[in-house]
Amino acid sequence: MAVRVQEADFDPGAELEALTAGDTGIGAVVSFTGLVRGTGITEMTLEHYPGMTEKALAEIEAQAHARWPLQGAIIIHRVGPLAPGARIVFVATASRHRKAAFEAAEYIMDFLKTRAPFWKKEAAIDGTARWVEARDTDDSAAERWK
Amino acid sequence: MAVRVQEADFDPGAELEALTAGDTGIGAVVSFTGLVRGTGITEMTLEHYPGMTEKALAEIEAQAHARWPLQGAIIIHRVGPLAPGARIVFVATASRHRKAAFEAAEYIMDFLKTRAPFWKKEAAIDGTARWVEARDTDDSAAERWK
Amino acid sequence: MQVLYFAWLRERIGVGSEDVSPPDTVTTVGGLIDWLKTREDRYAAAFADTKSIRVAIDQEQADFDASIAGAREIALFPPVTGG
Amino acid sequence: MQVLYFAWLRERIGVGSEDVSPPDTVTTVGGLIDWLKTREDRYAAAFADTKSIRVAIDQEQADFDASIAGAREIALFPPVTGG
Repeated sequence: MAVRVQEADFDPGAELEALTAGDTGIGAVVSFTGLVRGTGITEMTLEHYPGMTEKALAEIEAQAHARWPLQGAIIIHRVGPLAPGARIVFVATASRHRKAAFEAAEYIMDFLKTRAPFWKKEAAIDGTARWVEARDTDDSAAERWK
Repeated sequence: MAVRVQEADFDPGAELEALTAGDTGIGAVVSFTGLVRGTGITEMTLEHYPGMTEKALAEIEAQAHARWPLQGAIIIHRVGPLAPGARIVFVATASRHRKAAFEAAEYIMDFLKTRAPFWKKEAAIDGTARWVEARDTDDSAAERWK
Repeated sequence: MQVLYFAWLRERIGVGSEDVSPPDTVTTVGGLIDWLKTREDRYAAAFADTKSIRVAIDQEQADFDASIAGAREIALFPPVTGG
Repeated sequence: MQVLYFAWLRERIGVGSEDVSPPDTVTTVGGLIDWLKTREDRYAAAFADTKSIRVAIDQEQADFDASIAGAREIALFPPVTGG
């Protein structure tokens, strides 16, 4: 199962290499990396629902495989405290052609944003902390695949 | 100018790292890597139009910057002989939000496919060689941005 | 049954999970939340705006009118914000 | 002016570039191609299907009816297939 939830950082280059290694039928690889934006914050903490998180991500990945002809896909999501600029999430998809790889990566991100049980809490430079609110645009992004 | 045309291979991980280094306003990085599909071929040779290639890629990148709020973008395209599985092209875009990063990367690839003066010649396992024909689907992919 | 709370719901209620034994008249997620609200002020405060509450029953997303019969684990949380 | 050929057009014509001096009556890209076709059979063969020919004047994409007046470098090539 190419789904990982972890506190540790990951290496996008190594993940891309592993995704395509030994399969010369792949013509297109798309990756998405999500980073902690540092505007006004000192730290971002990711909480999640252990058990359900992995199931939700695996199901999103399975749905992408059912919908597009993919030779491979990977989803990595970090949890715990993260500094500004740190990597949060990595999604990569491999296919024969670029359209499938692009669409599948966007699909996975849209559903990850609306279905996977993660919550972000920001510690601001003024010492306050707040839970990040869900964005309506994320819901509408997921709706377009219906 | 974040545009490179070269015979040498490149390191997607290092390129992604360089694209985001020191800018904590970036929240989303999308990359596309194109690979030589090995089905029935022993080698793929990329010819290009030196001078015009760099200008065409720089113009495509500038148009992506004009159209989306990007913190950075890079286009690398290899030329010369390439083995099955080899990297051909790398495009990466960085923005605050994922929608802009995804759209800009797709836009760059669509126009690169239809506007940048590269030509692929395949050497088949049966000893024959043929120039790859342009695909109508690439033209229609570029048309959608009009 | 086990009830789990996440993010600001966890913080407002003060625990991440607890065993609860609602009466037999509580048959749905919505009923469970109404019953929790009667227990203590911190629950009433946490669940004041149910539009901001999402539900999973045994780790699958569910609606407020979903039955809780036989459920082992019911999770209540704000809209997710990962990615 | 310099004329450049790429990919199978280069192979069929047998050179990658050449200096040409068309008569003054040749004023457009289309006219240049028609004039090249009269020079030798290999040009006539290479340009038999002009639907498969693309043009750049001084490294900018152009159409067949574009003027070649003042052009330093005219490139003729098949539809591009990079990426």
